[in-house]
Amino acid sequence: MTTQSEQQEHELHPISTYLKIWGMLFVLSALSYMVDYLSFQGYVRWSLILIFMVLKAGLIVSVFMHMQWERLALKAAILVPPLAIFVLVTLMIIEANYIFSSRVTYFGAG
Amino acid sequence: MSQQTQDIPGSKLSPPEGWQGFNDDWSSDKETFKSVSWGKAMMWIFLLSDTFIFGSFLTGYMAVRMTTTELWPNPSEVFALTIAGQHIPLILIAIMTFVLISSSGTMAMAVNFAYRRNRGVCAALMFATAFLGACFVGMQFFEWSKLIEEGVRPWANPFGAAQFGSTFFMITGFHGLHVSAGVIYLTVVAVKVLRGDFERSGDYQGVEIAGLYWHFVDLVWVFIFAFFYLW
Amino acid sequence: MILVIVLVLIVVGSVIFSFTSPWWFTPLASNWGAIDTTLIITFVITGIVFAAVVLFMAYAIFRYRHKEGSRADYEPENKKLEIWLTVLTGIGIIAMLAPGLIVWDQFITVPKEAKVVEVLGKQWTWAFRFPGKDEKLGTVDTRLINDENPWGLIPGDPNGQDDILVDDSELHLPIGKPYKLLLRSTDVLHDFYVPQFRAKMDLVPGLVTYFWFTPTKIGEFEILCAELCGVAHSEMRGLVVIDEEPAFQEWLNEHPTFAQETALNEAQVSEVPNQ
Amino acid sequence: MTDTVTGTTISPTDHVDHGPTTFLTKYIWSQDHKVIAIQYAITAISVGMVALVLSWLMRLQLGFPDTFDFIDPEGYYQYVTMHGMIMVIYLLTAIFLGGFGNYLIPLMIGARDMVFPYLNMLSYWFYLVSVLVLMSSFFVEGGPTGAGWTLYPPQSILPGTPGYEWGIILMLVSLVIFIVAFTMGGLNYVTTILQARAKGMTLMRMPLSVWGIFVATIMGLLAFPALFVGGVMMMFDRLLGTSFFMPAIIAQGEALQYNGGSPLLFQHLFWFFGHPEVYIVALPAFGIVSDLISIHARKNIFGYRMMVWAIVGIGALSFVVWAHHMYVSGMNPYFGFFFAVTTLIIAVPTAIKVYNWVLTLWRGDIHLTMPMLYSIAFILTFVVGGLTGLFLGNVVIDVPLSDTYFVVAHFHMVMGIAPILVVFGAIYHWYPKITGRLLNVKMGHIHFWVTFIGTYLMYFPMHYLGFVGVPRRYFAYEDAVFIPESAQTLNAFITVIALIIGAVQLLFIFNLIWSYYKGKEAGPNPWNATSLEWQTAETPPGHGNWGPTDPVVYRWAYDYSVPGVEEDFIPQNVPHAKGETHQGPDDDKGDT
Ligand code: HEA
Ligand code: HEA
Ligand code: CUA
Ligand SMILES: [Cu+2]
Repeated sequence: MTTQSEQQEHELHPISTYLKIWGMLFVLSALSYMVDYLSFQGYVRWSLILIFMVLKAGLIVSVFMHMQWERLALKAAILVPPLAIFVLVTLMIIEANYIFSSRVTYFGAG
Repeated sequence: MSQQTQDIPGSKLSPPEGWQGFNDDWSSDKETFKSVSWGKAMMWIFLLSDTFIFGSFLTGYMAVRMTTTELWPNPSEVFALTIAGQHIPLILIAIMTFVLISSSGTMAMAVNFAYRRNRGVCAALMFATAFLGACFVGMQFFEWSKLIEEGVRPWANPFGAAQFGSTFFMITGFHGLHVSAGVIYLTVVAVKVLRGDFERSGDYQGVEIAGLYWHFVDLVWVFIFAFFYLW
Repeated sequence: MILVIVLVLIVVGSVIFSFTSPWWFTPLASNWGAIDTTLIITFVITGIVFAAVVLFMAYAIFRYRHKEGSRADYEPENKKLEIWLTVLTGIGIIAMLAPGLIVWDQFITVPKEAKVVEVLGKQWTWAFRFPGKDEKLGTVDTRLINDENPWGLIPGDPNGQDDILVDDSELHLPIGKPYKLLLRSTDVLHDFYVPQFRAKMDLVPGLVTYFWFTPTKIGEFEILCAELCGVAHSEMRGLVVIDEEPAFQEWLNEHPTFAQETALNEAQVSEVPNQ
Repeated sequence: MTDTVTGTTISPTDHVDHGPTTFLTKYIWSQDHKVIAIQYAITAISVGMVALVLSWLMRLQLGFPDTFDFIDPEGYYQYVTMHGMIMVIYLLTAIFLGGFGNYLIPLMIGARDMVFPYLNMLSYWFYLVSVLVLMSSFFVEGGPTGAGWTLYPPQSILPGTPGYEWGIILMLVSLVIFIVAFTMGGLNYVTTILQARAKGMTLMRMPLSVWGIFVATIMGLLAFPALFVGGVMMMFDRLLGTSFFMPAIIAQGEALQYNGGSPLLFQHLFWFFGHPEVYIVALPAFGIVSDLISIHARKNIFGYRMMVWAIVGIGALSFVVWAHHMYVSGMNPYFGFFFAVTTLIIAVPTAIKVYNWVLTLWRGDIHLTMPMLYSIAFILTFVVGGLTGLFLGNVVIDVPLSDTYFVVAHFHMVMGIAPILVVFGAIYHWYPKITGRLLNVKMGHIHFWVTFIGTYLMYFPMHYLGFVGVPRRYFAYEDAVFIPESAQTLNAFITVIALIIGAVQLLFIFNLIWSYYKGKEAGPNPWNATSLEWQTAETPPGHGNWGPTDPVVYRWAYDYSVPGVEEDFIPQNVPHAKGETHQGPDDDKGDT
């Protein structure tokens, strides 16, 4: 079903590609650790965490998992459905804030 | 065969890329994901499903953390270690992160060597990956014991909101199970590589599929690290 | 053929049944007539669609049932027709949804002058709490609940001292005044439902939910629990009594405030000889 | 018929692979998708009969309260819960995906089997274990859980609810096993459809049955994780004392150790799974009924492309409507706007499907065979159920109707009977392919008319109980003053009908067995259908389905009554004749 030559075309990147990505992941991990070590707080902290997280995840998925070299058909099939989770997360953030404020108002907590 | 071929776009034999390719692939017969083996296609779909599992776990964690009115313990403090008199925040988790990332690196190269048909190096790299994975599980075991010793339980902990312990054990436990399963899986595949099983079938996608799983486990850790340990 | 007759009979029967049904809404006793109106709009639109689709289908079966030598048409698609039908459906949907959303906006927007009363559900009874003179309910904590303090009021909260406590599953409200019901549960989910008011809302432990309404009829109305809460779920009933204002005030004054209750409890405790 | 089969040279005796030979490997540890399908179906129907009996017990109590002493409130709630859960998950989901999915996917797309037969076999055995675990809960201390099929905490794990001791644990364990089984099967179905189609079989040439099952399976793979996670968290709450869903609680005077959790979180997770789930049992029915209508009206399905996009659209949209089950749950009230809009938008693609079914009948050549009768009954009941769904989806109308018998009537129309009718129709349709014999039509007619008219008489008036305000999940309500006496008469009437309908199901089962031995011989293609499963070399198809050569596909699955062609159908594996002018939607592609 799969011709070997097609495969080669995709898989034979020089080892240095991987070493480079590996290095970048190391640096990014170190940076995200630094966010905590240097005790950034508030929005700076959260945005830094998110930025480093997204970069790391992107590198792993696109290079290590070879998503970058896949055809668009597969990319779309795998990357579009998780949008449903974003809807869930967004609404759960709103919901959690609502419940929290109700608790603070009526339960004298917080 | 040579590396340069990858850069030549749109040669006669290869199907069109981009949206044109997208359309062609989805409206073609036989297979939708061109030159993707059954096993690899299935692994991708499984990982998509697994994404929803971890997505739900993390959403649940987020929701309980945001709704509870109790103080949420500061993970930076909880996971600090005192090494040689030095109090270092989150150091164990940082080391675990580096270990897991290294294992991803070795795994990626193992896949590469598999396609180069270099069985020895490939198997060695896979064993290294499995070993790093085992180290990760070992450190997790250490982390769990330490927290349990300090009185953290799924139902309560001395630092604050009870849900801290609950989500911690649940999420890292679930991820740990994935890592452990991965270690076994990788070992089995590595032995097959050594035995030359893939040589006979002429198809090394088995290594790549195992790699997909392993990178996914690493990927999940990236999210856990960001949302649970750093947030 | 039988099938065609049956389909037509089902449509005709369903329509007749809808007009003659002995089972219909209980007479309205709150301001939520708008809910009934939206429901009727939806009922009419969906009723027409139902009759149209089924009658069309019946006619098609009648007209194109298999006969010797008959042969079907070949028509893979008809863009124009499909677009028309989609647009029509869209209009039907909007006609139902728009009034629905407007009324929902009213339903969740509590008028400023609304008074509050707390509904407390527990397996399997109802209790109520009025805010007293300061018009403010005191804060609560489920963990403080015990026999002396069944509401779990926080003793130090001054707002709670004059709260009036009603512990007998019967709630009185004055006619014509908007009330915001704050719903709270100490154990499991319940649901405060009075069919004549058309409104209902779940009681959720660990959260205070609400809805509002204005009673418009004097009388007694049954409260049903409408969320499964264990074996006695169907027996978890209460009563809402809508009074004229004076009668309501009189009833309200019969009930003790939290401060009085605490004092009473303390008195009782000191009467009991030391162990 | 076989002379129209082209592109292949078939001699039934000449197999590539003779397949397993011993009884055990052939029928028990079988990896053949057709055998696994039958195993799934038989198990599902058996467990469905349990749920049916439970529904009689419920109806006996509701119709004749105080008459049957052996039904106490505990028992009643246990019956309701098990009835709902079994019907939705262990019967319908299993029979549509595990049963029809397994049987039809490889045959309809021209594959020799699922891509991973061994995993497929495991899927069935896990399913069987999950059923056994569920059944075992009838025999443990405290009995099965009585928390409602929605399993809402806190009550599901607290005293006061039957089965809080063991029943709920076994329920959760069983669900987790079911999810594992479903995942193994589902990965197989999706991968097979995507990667193992026959030459010439483009996605846009697949019969709609495959489309319905395909999208439903994807939805399952993405929705079951939420139930899995909710289940695991609830198990922790119950067994370890964590507080995911448990706030501070005083249960029957006793303070519990829980604190700070959120019951609404479970409801969101449950319905994030639960709403897609109701479409998981609806979409395969949509797909199958499209094929039945087209085949038995001898006409192409109207608007095939729209039908496909409607299925995909419904599937995608159903992930953003879940909280329409929670309008009165006390969630953030502003969610009402969002979810009412998304919910009613789903009505548009669904409406398109209804129109296209009816328009397929228009100018058709309608044979009122058993499958056709069931399909028409499906359209009617589905339209009623779908339209009542619009009441509930329109947020403010849901306020008085939620948790009343209106909801019960809605979902029995749309799920309790419409897809079940499709199951019946589909069994009549494919039974000849599975066994080589036709089902008896006389028995069929009795079964059909009683089931169809009976269920309509049962569920249509039930809506009006909901208008009165009769709440669901009530063990008894005679003493409620606002409910008129006559409601009790209606309930008794419903009960009697339910019992009659139930009895008639036995006739159907008898028919299944009787026809296996005595039914009329069917031949390879009794309905003159075009799709590939009817073009197999043998009936029933042998191991590997196609004999020595794979089928090749040249056209869509709906070339019925093509003008200028003698026969009123052209199978998918027949190449285009010279000068053939009429073309299906995807006829310019793929056939090289
Ligand atoms: C197969 C299962 C199935 C299907 C397909 C549906 C379809 C729909 N359902 Fe249903 N539903 C259930 C199964 C299903 N439901 C179950 C099991 C429950 C109860 C769970 C529980 O609490 O135990 C439930 C409960 C339920 C509720 C919650 C009620 C409550 O608890 O308070 C709501 C609310 O929005 C709802 C809405 C809808 C809507 C809008 C549709 C729509 O998809 C319907 C769309 C179809 C049509 C609209 C008909 C065809 C269209 C036309 C003929 C065109 C003409 C139309 C116009 C011009 C408007 N359903
Ligand atoms: C597919 C789903 C399905 C089906 C088929 C049914 C079928 C029936 N249901 Fe049920 N029901 C539910 C899903 C279903 N139900 C759910 C989800 C609930 C909610 C539970 C809860 O509240 O937690 C519920 C609740 C429910 C109640 C409400 C209880 C309450 O709230 O107190 C009642 C009351 O009358 C009832 C009655 C019946 C009856 C009389 C039948 C039938 O007897 C009608 C006649 C049946 C048929 C015509 C088909 C029978 C066929 C089979 C069972 C399988 C055999 C298959 C083959 C042979 C192929 N059901
Ligand atoms: Cu309280 Cu039901
Ligand atoms: Cu729904």
